[in-house]
Amino acid sequence: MNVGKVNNGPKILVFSTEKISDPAIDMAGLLKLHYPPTVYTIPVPCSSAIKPRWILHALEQGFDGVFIAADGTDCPYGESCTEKTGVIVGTTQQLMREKGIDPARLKMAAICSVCSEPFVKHVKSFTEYLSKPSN
Amino acid sequence: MNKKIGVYICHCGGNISDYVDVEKVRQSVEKDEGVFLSKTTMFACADSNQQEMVDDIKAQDLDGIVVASCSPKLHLVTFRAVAERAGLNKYNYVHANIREQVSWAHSDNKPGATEKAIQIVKSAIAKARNAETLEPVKVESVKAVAVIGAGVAGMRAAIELAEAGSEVFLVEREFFVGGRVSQWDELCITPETGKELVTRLYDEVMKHKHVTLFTGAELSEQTGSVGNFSLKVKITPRHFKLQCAEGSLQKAIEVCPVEVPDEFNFNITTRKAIYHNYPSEYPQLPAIDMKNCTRCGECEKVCSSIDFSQKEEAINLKVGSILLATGFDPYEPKQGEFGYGEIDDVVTLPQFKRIVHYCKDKLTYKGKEVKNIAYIYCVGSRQVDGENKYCSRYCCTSNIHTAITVKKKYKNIHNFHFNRGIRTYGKAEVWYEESSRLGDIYLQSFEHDPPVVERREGQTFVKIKDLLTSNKELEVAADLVVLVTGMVPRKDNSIGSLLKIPKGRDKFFNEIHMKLRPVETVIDGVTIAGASQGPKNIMESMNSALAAATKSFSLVASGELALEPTVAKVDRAACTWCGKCAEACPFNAIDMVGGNGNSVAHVNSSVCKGCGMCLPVCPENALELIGLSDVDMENMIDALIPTA
Amino acid sequence: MEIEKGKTAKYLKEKRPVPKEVTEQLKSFTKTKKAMLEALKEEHKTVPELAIELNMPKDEVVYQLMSLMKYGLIEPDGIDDMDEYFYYKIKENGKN
Amino acid sequence: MARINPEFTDELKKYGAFDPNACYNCGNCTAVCTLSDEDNSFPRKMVRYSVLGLESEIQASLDPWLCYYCGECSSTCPREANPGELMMSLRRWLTAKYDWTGFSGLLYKSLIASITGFLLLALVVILFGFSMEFRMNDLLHYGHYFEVGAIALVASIILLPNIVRMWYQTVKKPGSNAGLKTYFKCFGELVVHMFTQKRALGCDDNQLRWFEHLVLVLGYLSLLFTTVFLDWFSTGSDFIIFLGYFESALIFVVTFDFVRRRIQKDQEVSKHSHPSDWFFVIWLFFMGLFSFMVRLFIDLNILEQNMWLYILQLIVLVQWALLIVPFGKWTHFLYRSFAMYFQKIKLSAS
Amino acid sequence: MKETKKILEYDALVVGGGIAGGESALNLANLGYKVLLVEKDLTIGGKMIMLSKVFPTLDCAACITTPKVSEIARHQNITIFTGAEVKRINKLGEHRFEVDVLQKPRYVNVADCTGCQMCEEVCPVSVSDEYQYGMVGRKAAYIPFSIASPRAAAIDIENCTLCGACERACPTKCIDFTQTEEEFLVKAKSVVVATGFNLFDPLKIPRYGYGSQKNIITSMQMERQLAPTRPFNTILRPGDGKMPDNIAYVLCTGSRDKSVGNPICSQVCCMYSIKQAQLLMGALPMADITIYYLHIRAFGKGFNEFYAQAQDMGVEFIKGKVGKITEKENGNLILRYEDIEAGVVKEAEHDMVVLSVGILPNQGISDVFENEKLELDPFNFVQQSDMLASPAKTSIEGVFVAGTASGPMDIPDSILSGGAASAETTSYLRRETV
Repeated sequence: MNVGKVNNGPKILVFSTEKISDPAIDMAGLLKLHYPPTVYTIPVPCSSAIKPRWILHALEQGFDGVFIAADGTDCPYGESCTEKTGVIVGTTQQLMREKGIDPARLKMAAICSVCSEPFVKHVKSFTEYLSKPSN
Repeated sequence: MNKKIGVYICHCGGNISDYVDVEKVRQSVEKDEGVFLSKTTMFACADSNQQEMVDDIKAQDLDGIVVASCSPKLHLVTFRAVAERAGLNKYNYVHANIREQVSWAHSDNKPGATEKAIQIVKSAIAKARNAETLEPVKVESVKAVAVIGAGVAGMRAAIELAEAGSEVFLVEREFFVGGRVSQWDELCITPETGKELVTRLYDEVMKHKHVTLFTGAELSEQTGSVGNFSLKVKITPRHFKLQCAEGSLQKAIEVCPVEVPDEFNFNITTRKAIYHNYPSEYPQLPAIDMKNCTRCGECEKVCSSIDFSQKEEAINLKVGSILLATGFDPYEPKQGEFGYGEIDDVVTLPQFKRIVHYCKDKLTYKGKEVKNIAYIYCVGSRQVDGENKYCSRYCCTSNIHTAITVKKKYKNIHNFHFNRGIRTYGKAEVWYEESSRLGDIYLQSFEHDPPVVERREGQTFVKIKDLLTSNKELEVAADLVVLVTGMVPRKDNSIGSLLKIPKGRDKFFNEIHMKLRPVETVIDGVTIAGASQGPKNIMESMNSALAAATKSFSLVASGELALEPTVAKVDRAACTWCGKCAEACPFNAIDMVGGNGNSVAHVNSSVCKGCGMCLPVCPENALELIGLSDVDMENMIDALIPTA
Repeated sequence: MEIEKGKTAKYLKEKRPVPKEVTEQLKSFTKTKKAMLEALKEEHKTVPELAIELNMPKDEVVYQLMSLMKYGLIEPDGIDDMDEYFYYKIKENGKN
Repeated sequence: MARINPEFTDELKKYGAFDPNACYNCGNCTAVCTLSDEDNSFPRKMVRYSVLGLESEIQASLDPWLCYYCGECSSTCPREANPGELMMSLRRWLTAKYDWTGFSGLLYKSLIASITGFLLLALVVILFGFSMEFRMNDLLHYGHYFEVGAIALVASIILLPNIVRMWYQTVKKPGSNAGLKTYFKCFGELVVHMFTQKRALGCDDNQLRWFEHLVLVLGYLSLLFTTVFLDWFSTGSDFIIFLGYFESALIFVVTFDFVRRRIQKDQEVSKHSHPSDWFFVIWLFFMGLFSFMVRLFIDLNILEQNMWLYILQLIVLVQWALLIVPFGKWTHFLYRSFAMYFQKIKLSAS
Repeated sequence: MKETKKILEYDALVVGGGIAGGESALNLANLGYKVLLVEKDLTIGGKMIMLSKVFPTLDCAACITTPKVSEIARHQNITIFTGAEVKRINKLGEHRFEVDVLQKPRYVNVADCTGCQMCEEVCPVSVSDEYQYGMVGRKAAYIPFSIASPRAAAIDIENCTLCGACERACPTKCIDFTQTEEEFLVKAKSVVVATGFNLFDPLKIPRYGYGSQKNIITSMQMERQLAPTRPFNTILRPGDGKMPDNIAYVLCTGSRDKSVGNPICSQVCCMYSIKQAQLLMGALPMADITIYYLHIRAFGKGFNEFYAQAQDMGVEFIKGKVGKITEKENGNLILRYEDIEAGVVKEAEHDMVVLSVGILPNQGISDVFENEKLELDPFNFVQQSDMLASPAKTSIEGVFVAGTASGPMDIPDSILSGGAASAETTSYLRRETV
């Protein structure tokens, strides 16, 4: 992998949501809860706005995993959010299988606005999973 | 078009530069496509640096700006304003978060953090390269505010809003106003009683013709958004036409066969299904509690004002902003917590205040005279094992004040305070001193070694290992044990969930930023006040109510609001109208236009909130969010991948 | 009365003579500054070393040294073996 | 398990305590006290025990006697709880507790009882003088016998049993198992402290006060010795006569200064005066003054014409010997020295 | 040759440009009222702009203050006088206040100053820098500090030798020694008092030895040492420049102490000390920090959790008030205290001591009110006349109080109180038009 770079762990792209999970990720920083620096975040308004093609693009361009930090029931845009995000994940994983990508490289979990610790736990265990030689 | 982008990397006075090599970041991005100038700065947000940016934009004719600093929640608006001052469209500004999500999150790994910062800045530059000039969406704002909760904070906010010139709907769930404060006698800062304060505020509220008060009213539905909320309020009837004459009301209460625990007195007494909490209560119209009424009809016979034909009503309100002042609940100790519910002599502080209210010359409880009172502090607060880690702020002062009152009101009272370090902050320290001088005894326990309440030989004892007496075991024979209970969020969080107000770690409503935006929530247009936000005393609640009123008013004052232009956009050429997007939209912002086989979707941009739920459902990929297009997203993702 | 821009100090000096303490203070600062820069000319030194050399109380050395550092004449140059005291030296390209 | 007694401070207030309840247990008083150390940290602990009413803990403690009341703790107390005065009151309270007769407590708590006691004794002396028809030689003679007798009686019937009681409360009962050898080994401590009060030197800025006290103690003890054993009023030795003049002069000069300070209240230590403090200094002053004058009158040979002076001297002496010495502040001097002794024993044994 | 007073008219006069006054001014200005903000210092931002980071979120104080400050500075409805004093306030009737404001000469034309610091460089004078609480010097021609607003030079005329070097060096010729005091007559419809607080002077407790024992500093001095615009560029003992590795905090210095005349709790010292301890642990990872306290007043939102966090980080908390501090030969300090938990008097050696000084009232403001009395409370803070229902009201109708002028409080409370004052002012101003 990227020679000459210090961060050699698996690269994870996190889709966070501007009002709910991104503040939680900010707070993880505030509380100095450390997690691997190979985790990158792109905030979107709502997790049910993520297009499968974005996820596929990220995986194809070199990300080892994609993590959707979903709003869960706290979503300010409506309670259908979790369900809709679930559908997106399902659809994308189907597409991944078709392309021969391990569907476990896409993960989703609900991260509430104070779920800093769960977030860190999720990305750490995801990193561990992606670091296994078989992946 | 080749953009000229300016990149500023902030040291944040060490917050970033201690863990990220900012100079290296600058060097790594200065050659990126479009980057015309790149600088590091001690405080990007300082006035002089802002001015420097403005000068740069003007002098160098920049058409894109990237600032890599703290979270956009803090300063996105600040730098957008900088862009605007320099004559640059504010949507050509892109914010990179390299503090909360880089320097702080990876303070254990400077090279790693530096590398991540480089990629994040590159990604932001990629976005800036493609950024479009956009205009905010203007919407009308209704010059009315709904204040939820008519406790002292809600009433005070309502008065302020009305005086400022807004229409106010004051919505109270209970049949009576005043909330918790009406339950207290003498308040601690001034000699005024809770009832007097409530009366004073109520009179003031009723003087304003622009305030409409609804009691027995509950918010049941909410649609719309800032500037234009539609609220549905369900109003439970009181089943009284008019105030009945004092005599016949008294009779009606007497004949009512139902007896239920009186929540106003924290269940130490009972009340009938016809009730008012105290004689001069506002509104001065009793109510029938239909949950417990057996409809026996006895009361109708003695009081003509009773009207069982009243029906539940639902009314619709249009407001520009919502102010929440829904208050708190006192902590309810668990069964057996310091003997609560198991030993008769154990009550909570709110119950104790009601007991004191009812005892005139002699303090008695359950028929027994009370002389030695043990107060156990931090019940439900600062829990070592439990969930409530926070300090409830008001209880030390409130309890000490109560103890002083009791000592002065009755003879031969001995107060014993079993505390964990008294927190009478500020001027409240004088109460602590006064109580000490009056002979109150303070005993302090270790964090992990709380006092123990036990009953033996017909007497209740409180035992403690006293930190102030070198850990000596001491014991008090108490006639009454008062659990100084803290504040917890309202059990019933229906309003919180209805409006989607996020909660903090303490489960109270959370503000956006404690210092920058202390009364606003992430839900635009909804402000919070009083103890719904966290434990506060009355004065602090008033301050927050007034501050929230100012904020809410500023949203409705001008009658117009500018909203983010980040809304969905339809590629008409690609759309084949299948209707899936309209189905997915939670705001009904999408409808069909055209016809005859040429139907396409259309987004009503003043209704669209820009959530993007419609995006992934489109089989033709004909929808995009303005400012977050496929190209934007792919550029950003590509830039996050290091290119060796 | 027209006063030329850039030469107004003289005007005020006539109206308001400079108190003696102020000029004395300036003299003493200039002297200390000179001595301190002289002491650091050859090699870097710590505060206790400077205090001995200049025969000055240590707290006075800290104050003056830090002032000179603020004015851009001096910079730190590593820390001693015990990790206790910084060495200070004359700043290269210092505005001296 | 100790039971709290919130009414104890009310009892203590009768002995002069001010506002120990105001204490919020910051420990400032203990930290500023130069006499306080790791083995005996006071006065905060005593304040705490007083507030809680833990009487047996207070009775078992020697701390109140280890304090020489410089007043630093009171003047720097953030709550103005006056720990220094509390220690003083505890000394009075302890004196009452040690005293098996119960008179100490009565006299401390009641000013009327004290005055009645003084008056009664004065009356007895006058009646006695009357019965002697105010014959000078007889009076001098019996006066001298009285002195010797009173010292012996007070010491053996009251002071000694009280010291034993103190020993029992503070050494024996708390469980010290010091052997006889320790008692002998530490005995020097008692003598040194009794005659020098050197511990008071540990108080801040207090050299003058300590010196005055030293002068007073030495002056008082030697005057006692001079009058009782050298029979000053009847001696012919010029040296002894001069010695007596000198000693009594010292006493009334120093005590005059003490009284002045208590009136002016310029120092923390002299701000609060209990009646027993007044009695103590005033009677000392009188003793010095009247002894001086009696001998002067003898030397001038005018005592016989001024018999009232000797009666006055005798009244003061009797009141002093029968009230102040066994039950009043004089005992502090004794208990303090023994406290130091017992303290040393306890430390050596542990 | 005295000029006639210039007359200015405003809806509201805000006295004091700290965060509370700033918040009030900003709210009023946003509602369209014309506001005059008078600040006696050379910069607005009050004490907060001088701080390092703020509890319990550890945001940097500057990051929160500076954008507010620049918003205030740029607002078209706000006029700011820095280096100016309110001399007299006279209430002529409802909505009619007459105020004398004295603008002291800065000897620099602020509009033309670019903040280039050339004058500072050439100025030969070095005097104690009050913005660094005396820990280093500054020039007589100086910019208060890098994030000051306005970021413009000023001449300290008391210490200036009038050598003229600054004038010659100034590229924009903005230095002007002909400036004189200027008096303004301000007609205002309402007044907001936001005069803030003073810090307790530890010289009043001689047994602590502050002043003579050089390695004892105040918490504000430590705040400066920790701030980004810090004087030493690292944490050092001012006594000899050594890096400290064992720092003690003495809480309740000048608070809750009747022997120094301040019986109340200052409300912020516990938390700022805990915050500084956390920051020091970051800056000096090997250092031991001990906090001597009476009661930890961690009462606000997130405070108790912040306190627990400090305990987890290894900050040592000892219950006991420090009685006296003595200096050793090597500059280390011996603290004598009673360890309350053990009930034993102890002595501990530390190489640096921080006195967590309390908040005292800034009393002067009541004297400028001429014909109506601005009442003070028993502790000499501005009396709130209706504490429960209208906390911003004072004894004078139309005069409101914001922030620490009415008592000790932390930053969130000051901001809320600033909001409350502006709300009350708005209602008062509307009453005139109705």
